[in-house]
Order: sequence, then structure tokens, then C-alpha cells
Amino acid sequence: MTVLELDQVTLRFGGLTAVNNVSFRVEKGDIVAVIGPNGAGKTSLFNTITGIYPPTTGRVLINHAVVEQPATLQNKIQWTIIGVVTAIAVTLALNANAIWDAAINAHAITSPFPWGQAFNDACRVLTPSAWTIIPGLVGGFVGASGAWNAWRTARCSPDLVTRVGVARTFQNIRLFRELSARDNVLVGMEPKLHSRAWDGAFRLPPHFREQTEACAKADELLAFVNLGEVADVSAGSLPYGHQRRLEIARALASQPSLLLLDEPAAGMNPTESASLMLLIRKIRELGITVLLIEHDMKVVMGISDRIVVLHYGNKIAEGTPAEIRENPAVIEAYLGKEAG
Amino acid sequence: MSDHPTIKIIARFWPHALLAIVLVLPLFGDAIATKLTPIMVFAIVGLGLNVVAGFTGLLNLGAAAFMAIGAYTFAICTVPIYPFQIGFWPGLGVAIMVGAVAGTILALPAMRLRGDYLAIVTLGFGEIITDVLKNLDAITKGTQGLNPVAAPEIPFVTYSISAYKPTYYLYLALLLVAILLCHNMRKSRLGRQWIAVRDDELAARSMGISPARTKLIAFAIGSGLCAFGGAMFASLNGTSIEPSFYDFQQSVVILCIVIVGGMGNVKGVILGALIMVGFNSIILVNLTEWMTRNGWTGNNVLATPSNWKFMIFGLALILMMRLRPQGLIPAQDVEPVTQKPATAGATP
Amino acid sequence: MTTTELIIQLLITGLANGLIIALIALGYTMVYGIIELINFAHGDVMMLGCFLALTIVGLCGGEQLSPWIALPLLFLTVPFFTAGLNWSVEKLAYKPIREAPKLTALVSAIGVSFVFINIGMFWGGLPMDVFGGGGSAASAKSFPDLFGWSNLLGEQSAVLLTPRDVMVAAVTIPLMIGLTFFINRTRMGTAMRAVAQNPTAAKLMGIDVDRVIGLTFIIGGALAGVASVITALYTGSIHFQMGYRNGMDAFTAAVLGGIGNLPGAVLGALLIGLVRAVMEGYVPNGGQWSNTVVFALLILVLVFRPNGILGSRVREKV
Amino acid sequence: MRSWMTSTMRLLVGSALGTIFGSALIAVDTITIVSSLPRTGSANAQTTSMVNGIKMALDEYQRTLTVGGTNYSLTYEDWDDASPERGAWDPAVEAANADKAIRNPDVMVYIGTYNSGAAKIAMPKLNQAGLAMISPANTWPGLTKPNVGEANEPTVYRPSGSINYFRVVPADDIQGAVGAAWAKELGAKRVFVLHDRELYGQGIAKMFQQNAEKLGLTVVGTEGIDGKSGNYKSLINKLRLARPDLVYFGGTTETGAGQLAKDMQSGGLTAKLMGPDAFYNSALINAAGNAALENRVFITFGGIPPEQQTGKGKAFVDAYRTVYKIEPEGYAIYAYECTKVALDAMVRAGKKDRAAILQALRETKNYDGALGKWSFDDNGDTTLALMSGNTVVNGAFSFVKLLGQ
Repeated sequence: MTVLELDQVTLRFGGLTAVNNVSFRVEKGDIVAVIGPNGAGKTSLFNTITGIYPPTTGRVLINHAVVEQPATLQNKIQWTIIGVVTAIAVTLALNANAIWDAAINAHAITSPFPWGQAFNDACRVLTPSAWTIIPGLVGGFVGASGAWNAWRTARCSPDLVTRVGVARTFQNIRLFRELSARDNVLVGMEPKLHSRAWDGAFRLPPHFREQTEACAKADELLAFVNLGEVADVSAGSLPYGHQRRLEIARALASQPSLLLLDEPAAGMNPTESASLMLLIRKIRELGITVLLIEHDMKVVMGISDRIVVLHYGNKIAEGTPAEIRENPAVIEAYLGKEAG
Repeated sequence: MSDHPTIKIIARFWPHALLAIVLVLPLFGDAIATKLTPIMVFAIVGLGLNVVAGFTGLLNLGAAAFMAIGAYTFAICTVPIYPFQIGFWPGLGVAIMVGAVAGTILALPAMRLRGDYLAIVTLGFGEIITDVLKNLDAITKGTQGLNPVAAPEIPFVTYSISAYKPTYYLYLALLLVAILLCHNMRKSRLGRQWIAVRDDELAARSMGISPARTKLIAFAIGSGLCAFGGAMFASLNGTSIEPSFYDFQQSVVILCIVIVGGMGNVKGVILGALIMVGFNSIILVNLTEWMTRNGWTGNNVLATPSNWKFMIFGLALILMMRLRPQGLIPAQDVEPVTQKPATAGATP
Repeated sequence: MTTTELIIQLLITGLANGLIIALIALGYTMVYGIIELINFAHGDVMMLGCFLALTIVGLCGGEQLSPWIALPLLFLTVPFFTAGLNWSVEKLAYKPIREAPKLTALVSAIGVSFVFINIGMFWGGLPMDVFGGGGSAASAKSFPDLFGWSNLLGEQSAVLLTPRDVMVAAVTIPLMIGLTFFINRTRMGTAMRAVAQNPTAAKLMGIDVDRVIGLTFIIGGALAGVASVITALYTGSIHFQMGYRNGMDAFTAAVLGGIGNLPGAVLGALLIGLVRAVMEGYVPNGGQWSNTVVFALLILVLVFRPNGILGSRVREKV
Repeated sequence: MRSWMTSTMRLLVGSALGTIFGSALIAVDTITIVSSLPRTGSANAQTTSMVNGIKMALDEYQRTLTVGGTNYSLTYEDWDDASPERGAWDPAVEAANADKAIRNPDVMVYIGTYNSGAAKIAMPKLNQAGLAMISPANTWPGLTKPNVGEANEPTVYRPSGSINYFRVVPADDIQGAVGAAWAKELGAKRVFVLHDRELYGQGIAKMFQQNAEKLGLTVVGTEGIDGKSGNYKSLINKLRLARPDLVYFGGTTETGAGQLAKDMQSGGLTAKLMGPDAFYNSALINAAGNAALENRVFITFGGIPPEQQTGKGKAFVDAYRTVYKIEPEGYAIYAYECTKVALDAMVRAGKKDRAAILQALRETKNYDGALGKWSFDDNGDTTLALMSGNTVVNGAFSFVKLLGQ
């Protein structure tokens, strides 16, 4: 079964093509590595997959589907409603003085107050004229187009991708520095949490139920990456190696079907990277597919089932570690022409 | 903070001591109570801003506008010149709701903006609100302000309006409720989302959090609290006061309340409100009176104590930030959001 | 007044006011670009500049002073004073807390602003004729009219163009061109742009970051000084609380154009000047809505261009 | 021993609390007068002069007063109802001031406030406590007069049902009418009404406009302007389009009156500028300079200006000049008069008792003070309706004529 499929993905920043027409597939249960010299477009590729930069052309299919908020009828109704509400609000606001004068100030404060009469008077003030209609229409247009614009920019966003089961780590560690290790994992669990704002504010039972369960799970995950001891320490004050592992635990917390690791072994010594390889294998045993970017060839060759090679944004090779090792194009890309 | 045991004890127990003092103070006379109630109101407004600026990291320079919305909503709902007259408690409820809706409306267009762009948009919103309140004079009576608005009341208890103690304890109770709510929210899923968005928005998005939604909720709750404070302030003064009271200067005071105490923690806000409002209404006033009484005054511009207020206030702010750049209670001293619940046993 | 004349008149007032705002906005936007601080005290630095200008004019003979002596005199002294003031503020109030959270510096700036306001008030109490003898320190002070009231287009013309409108343009426009040249073409300008982009990297490249920041405050202060002389001459009165409004307009302009972007700040300022001119000078009852319109415009622009009119999109490094 | 300790303790605690919270120790032989005025911020120039006026009144009595055969020492406390962070009056501070005054049994009279908005907060509180309040500067008619301001005014300010608020300055309805009549007399046919959108300015502009229309003047435009605006050059354009021959500005020198005068002159507008009593202070001349004002600005002012004073008024002005070496501001004489009438009422009451003093104030009739001979009417307003019309000549205010006779 294909977990991830890239179909002729191209990503351009202005004149710069970061990813050029790349296609490949990742099958369930595989460990796939993306390698390539610096600036080959690996991280850009990850960012495209996770929805940070939507591809300029081409498609990213996760579990056979493009992750995108569709412009459903519901969205269109939403924009219309926002437009209409803005229009009404602008019209009312611009005529608020007149309406209030007619409806409230014109009547004596009696009990009961003649609400019906007040409403009629208010409507009378609001008879159509250029002054009531044009600003309203402009406001409505701005409201609707603003809503559309907001939808357009948030159409493809990382949180949606995460919610369909893709989790990632970052090349330059991006933990929530002021949260404790456990809280970091709990944040990673977000897609699986359902309690409401008021549950937490008023300490209602759903909050406690979920909190207990989630904390237990978080502690389990921390133990899985050997960080059980530092659960209450703020993430920013953890040593580098711990932070790397915490990022992995946080990513695992969303129970992803696909895990993207961006240079997990960067800055690690051989012992540490060996234990990292062990960890990645353990993750695979949980049934999670892994896609990783890595420069450490020992790690890449040691654990990958398949390898994709990028060079200047183009895919130049794909295959098993053995095939890649022999591939002349790859050798050329890495070592230059003379060596080839 | 320092490791010295005395300081540790102070750091640990000052909230308890403060609560005890605040509970018994009115017994020494109403004079002090009358000075503390506005501080409580500003503490609530500060808590509201803290949700937005402290927890979620959105610099909001228009907190006073939400206070104004609360005060005016409350006033419109309760003044005898309008037919609504729904009374103190329903009035508070409506004020909170209108404040929350206004916060959401402001947040909608402001959602995608980076920190300082958001700051100027909120500042602009504040200016717009003061202008609108002034200009819609059929409703708000313009610069007259609306009065008399409903006075604070305690259900099933009747007391004379001039008795200050019931109001004092009512406001204290409301403040404690607000503190509790803020504390709970911060320790729940919502609090984690806010802080995650504040620390690293992109990472938070990659964890499945929708920053837009998180910020909207923060704005709604924060503005609701500010409006709550505004309504309480109006009720305390018996009038919605005038629109220009809720201007940028007021927003700056509220922002200072949040920052001086230490961004993003509830205790800090309380301390900030005590310092910022108390400094002016207690220390400066008494300093001036003391100087006047001792004849340290003259007709020269420099010899009039109240002419030095801006200077003292400004220098105090600069010094406070210089000596404790993280605020009086820095975020590092704050315990983790979610503590290990007793029931969740240690995993092997 | 014909429609054309009306439009020209509104353009004249709008642009003159806009250019003054632009000078202040440039100081805001430069400081922001470098250390991401909204320097609340900037408007008050300008206010103190105005007070110095008035003191100098007062010492040199008040109303009788010829503009050809006054202008060079003021432009040679006031900008130095404000530059020095801005520089010392940076050294005393901002530099020690540069590593602290951004908002700490903001509160510090608010504090500095309050101190300056107080100094301005005391300054107004100087026993000089131009300060009304110093009896009422807190009142607004008239700035002598060094330019007279003639209409350059002739007394019969419906359009009013005064020497001070011309002076505003004649001073600000060359200054802005010079500043652009400085930022884009000189070594120091390049260093400033480098620090704005990435202070750490700039430091590693051997740029003295502290010096660059100091220089930014000096230039921003000097611009505020020029702005203060022009404002004093143009509006003809000064007040110790004038810094707030001028500062707020300038800050809005800087954001509208894209904060950190120099041409953007000028564009934003001109836009604000023109909008205000039209609202206050033509639309019935527009004066009371001009703030609302300016800020609604700002919000609208930011909804569709979240980084301001000329601001470039900041791509976050992932 | 024990009782000695207790009393010492109480004394210590009392004095400590007293120093901290400003409630003075109870001293039997003191009568305290407090004023609550905005001492921080832009109104400072005006209020400093007012405080000077109050001090002069007290000094005339050598700070002692014999009431009903007992000698009391007079203390005066100058309270600020502004806060530095606002730079103007602050509702919380004003409310605290009122409460503080109520709770200090020595306080017999509350002089203030400067802003009518602040009065709205202090009035109901002091009314319930039965403490007399005399304002030297509030002019919003609704504070005392029914059927002029809002529908529920002034009853909202009198929860106890009786009157405790007095003012020695004529309210805006009188001034508006006087201004409009004078405008007509000056030959104005087309008037443009501006206001600063503040309580005071907007109120008086409205009164002026109503009366102007009644008198047959054409109001060619009304406009709320921004008192904090840097300059009004754009506004001048609008004025030029409307071609008024008189511009009325309901505003104060703190909200841009000087700047407006200046811009009207530099904008080539020949229309006259008329303004209410809040123009009548040296700050206006400081702000606009003589050239922009001389024979162009016309100011209505309650009572007779200092240099036209005779008798007690002249004595006050002369004494003020001697003591403070500067001219008194417009409201100084009102503050002085407030204090004098309060002291007079205390003597008439014959005892140190708030209710008695209040009653004596209500009964003030034909008081012969610095402002002339006047009484408090049933609303607590001064019967003084005499106003003066002034202009500026040679950098000083110059009396033109008496108005409202």
C-alpha cells in the first residue's frame, strides 16, 4: 500500500526552482531516505509534503488523496454568510445613530416597552438609499473576499497534513522551549485530543479523563525514547541529544502513519547515531513508515530500504542502498565529474 | 530567583500573604478598600490581556478598547434611559459576550499578521472604538457618558450603596474566579496550545494545531475578560465614563500591568496591577500630600510635586525593566503547564 | 474654488503633512528594522527637539530673527541634539536589556517617553519670553512666524501655497534621497542592512553591531531633529504632549508601508497625510472620522498584504 | 500597663496606617478643605493658578477660622484627580478622592472638579455623604439644571434627593446664549461651529449653535475636530469652502484653540474666532502668539476679567500679582471665590458640621465677593449671569464689553 506519493512535484520560489518535477512513492512499512548534496532541495521537499509550501505544480498524495481544504459548498456558503453579515453590520453601523434615535430615543421608556413599534421605526429609517446601500455593498464585498483570501492561504496547511497522519521533526530543532518535555509530547498529541476549551477552564470531567490518559501516554512515549527522567524539565534546557529524541517522541505522539525525520543524526557522535538507528527500527516495528533526510551515509545505508537522491531539485536516482552505491549519476553528483 | 531561603519563602508564599491581607484590610476602614477595588478591576483586565499577549504572544495595544466595549455594553443594558435595564448580573454576562464577539471580529482580519503588524492593527482598533463611541452619540451620548449604570449587587443580599465592604468582597470574589479560570485554562489543553503557538507557530502548526483557531479563541477569551473588567469598572463608578478614557494611554497602562509582573503568568499580572495602579493611586498621592504637608512645595514649576509624576512613573518603568528584564516573576520560575497527575503511574 | 483648485489645495496640505510624518516614520522604521523595537520615545525626542528650536530662536531674537539665519542655525544644532539624545537613550535604556524579551524594551521605551514628556513640561517653564515667561509651563507655546503669510501664487489665487509648504518639501525630499543613497551605497549603509537581516551573522562577519545600532539611533534621532524644526516652523506651535500624536501617525505610516522598508515608510506617510487632508479638508464631518478611516485603511491593506504595501514577505526558515 | 500598651500600639498602628494610606489622624481642632483638580498633564497651568487662588483665600484668614466660638486651624489639601499614565483626569482617582474626602471627618468642603466628567463621578458619592461640593470650573448645565442636559439629569447626581453641589461659574447654556448674541452684534451672518468632541466643548458648541439659529444666524457647518491633532491646515480648507465670517470653537486651549487660531491666520482666513471661557488663559496667548489673536479672537468669560475688577476683585488680582509675580489665569478667581464662600458658610453655620455647613451654603444670598454680588439659586447655580466679552490686544487679554445684561 502506498502511504505517500509525489506526482511531478515542482516548487519554485520566484525564479529559483527548489524542487523540479520529482515523483516517487513510499510504501507502507518502509524506511526511505532522501539524500543529496547541500541545497539539493531535500528540506523543501519535506516542506512541500507537510504543507508548509504548497507545490507550485504537481500533487502530493497522502494515502492516495491530496490534503487540501476543498472549496466545498459549505465554504462557499461561509464566504457568502460572512459577506452578508459584514454588509449588514456596515450598514447598521453607519446608520446606527439614526436607527437608535428612531427606535429607542423617540419612545418614552415605559414598561413594557413598545418593541414592535421600535422595530418598525428602525426599519423605516433604513429605507434604501445610496448612503445605506453602497457602503454596505463595499463592506460585504471586502468581508467575503477577505474570508476567501483567508481560506485560500490556509487551504493547504501543515495542521491538516498532520491530522491525516503525517508527523515530522525539524532540521533545526523546533521544540516549544518554554514547555516541559511532557507538555511538548502532549502538544504533539493534539490531533488525538478532543476536550473543549470550557472543559479545561471549568475543570469538567472530560478534561480530567483526557488529561490522565494523555499524560500516561506521553510518559510512555518519553520512556520509549529514553527521556522518562526529564519529563518535567523545560525543553529549552535539555541537552542537544535529548532535544533530538524529544522531537521524535513529540512527532510520534500524533500516532502518525508516516514519520518524516529531517536530519535526525545531525551533530551526533557514532554511538549516538547507532542508538538512533536502533530507535528508527523500533519505530518501524510499531508499523510506522519512515521517510528521512540524512547526510550520515552510515545511517542511511544501514537502515534504509530505499533511497531517493536529489540534485539541484531533480531526482537523479532511486533504488536500494546497494543500487545507489553503484549509481554513476549519484557518484558524480557527490564527488564531481572528474571522480566519476 | 535567588536561592536565599528568605527570598524563596517570599517568592513561594507572597500570593497567600497578599490574599490574607486583602481579606482583612477592609476591617481597618473603607478608605483602603476604595483604593483596592479599582486595582482588582485592572487586575481582571490585565488577566484578559495576559491571555492574548502573555500566553499566546500576540502584542495587543488595544486592550482598553475592549474595556470600553464592556463598559458601554453594560451601560446600555442597564441605564434607565434605555428600555433594556437588565440589571447587574445579566449586564455583566452580555458585556462579556459582546466583548468576546468583538475580539473575534478584530482577530479575524488580524489572524495572519506577524507580531508588530498585529500590534498596530489592535492600536488602530482602539482608536476606531474611541472614535466610534464618540461619534455614535445617539446611543452612547457621546462624551457625556451613560449614567447611572447598575451598581454592583450581591444576589439575595441588600445593602446600602454607600457601604463599600460588600462591593469590595464581591469584586474580590470575581477577581478570584477570573484568576482561577485563567489558571485552569493555562493548565489545560488550551493553555498548551497557546504557549505552543507563542513559542513556535510553525512547529505548532506541524503538530496539528490550527494557529488561527487558537488565536481566535485567545482573542475571544481575552477580550471577554477585558470587557468583563470594563463592565465592572463602569458599575463601580456608576457611569460608563467618557470614550476618551479608554484611549491608547489606557491600553499602555494595561500592557504595562502584564509586562511588569512578568509576561504569561497569572501571579505576575496581579503583582503588576498592584504596582501600576497602586503606584499612582496610593504611593504617588501620598508622596505628594506628604511633600505638600511638609512645605516642600513652591510656585516654581519644579517645586510642585505633581509635576514630577510623569518623571517618577517613567523612571520607575525604566528601572524596573533594567533590574528585572523578564518582569518581576520571570517565566522560568513558573512550573510546567501540565503536572503529572497522581493517577498516572510511572511507566517503566 | 473649482474642483481642480480644490484637489491641488488638498494635495498641497496632504503632502506637506505627509512629508513631515515621513521624516519621523523613517526613524521608527530604521530602528525597528535593526532591533525590532517599537521606539515609543521617538515622537518625544522630536518634541524635545522642538523645544530646543524654540529656545534657540528665543535666544537669538524671537520674531525678529531672519529665516536665512534661523534655518541654518536650527538645522545645524537641533539634529545634533536629538541625535545625541536618541543615542544616549539607546545606550542607557535599551542596550542593557537587548537580550531580554522584546516587550521589555517596549516598556522601557514607554518609560523613556514619560520621562521626556516631563522634561518637556519643565522646559516650557523656562523664564523666557518665547515660553510666555515660564508662568504656565504646561501650555502650548507659539513658535515665531519666521516666514510671513504671503501666498506664493499671488494674493488672488484660490490655492494657497505658503513658503512653509515649499520649505517642507525643499528640506525633506533631498534628505530622503540622501538617506536612500547612504543606506544603499555606502559601507556603513551596507553594514546596517546586514545587521537588519541577521545580527549574528553580521557580527561573525566582523561588523561592530553595537556601533551600527548606535549609528541607527543617531541617524533616526537626527531625522527627528530635522522633523522637529520643520514641524515647529510649519505648524507654528509646540506642546510637551505633541510627541504622542506625531509618533503614532509615524508608526502607523511605517507599518502601512511595510515596517523596516524606507520607501514604504515614506509612501505610508504620504498616504496618511493625503487621507487626513481629504477627510478633514473636504468630507463633511470628516474630521471626526479621519482616525477611523486611516486605521480602517491600515487594516484593509494588511488583510490583503500582511506585510504592508511595500514590505516583502518574510519567509520563515524551516 | 496593659492599657498603656494597647493605646500606644493603637497610636502606632494608626499613625503607620495614616502615613501609608493618607488618612490623617483625627485632630479635633482642624477644618480641612480639599480640592480635587487635574494637577498632572495639560490642564496643569490652569489648575496651578486655581490652587494659588484657594491658598490666597485661606491665607487671608491666616489659616484659622473661628466657628461658633471655637478656633479651628484650616488645613488645605491639594489633591490631584489626574494620573500620570493618563495625563488627564482619571475616573478611578476622582472616585478615590471623593471617597477619601467622605471618610475624613475633618473635610467640610470639597472644591472641584475641573472637568464636568469628573464631577459626574464625585457628585453622587458626595451627595450621599452629605458633603458640600463647590466647583470653580464645571460648566455642563446638566449637572444642576433640569431639562437642559440629558433626560435624567440632574436627579441622577442627587441620590439623597437634596442639593449638595454648587458652582460659582455660570453654566454653558448662559454662556452659549451670550456668545451667540455677541456674535450677531459683531456683525456675523454665517457662522461655522467647531467643537473638540469633549464633554465641555461639545456641550457649549451645541448651546451656541441653538442660540445662534434662534437669533437668525446661518450655521454653515458643524464639525467635531481632533483636539490632539498636530495642525488644522486641512480643516482650514473646509472653512474656506464654507466662507463663514465667524468661527465658533467649543473647545479649550488644551484641545487646540491656539493652534486653530494660528492656522486660521496662516491659512488666510479672515473670519473671526469666538470661544468660551476656556480660551481665557495665558496659555492661549502663549500658544498662538499675538498676531494670530489680536482683534481676531473673541472670548466670552463669566464675570469681570481681572483688569476690569473693582473692589474685592481688584484686590484679589493685585494680591495675586504681588504674591505669585504672574497674572492669574481665568479660573483662579473662581477658585478663590469658592473658598471664600465656603469659609463664609462655615462661619454662618456656627459649628463644624457637614449638614449645617451645607445648609448655610444653600442659604447663601447676596454674597458680596470678588465676582460681585451673587447668590446660589435652588439648583446650586450662581445667579451671576454677567459675562464679559474679551479680545486680545498687544499680547494680553483686553476687555471689550459687558454681555448678558
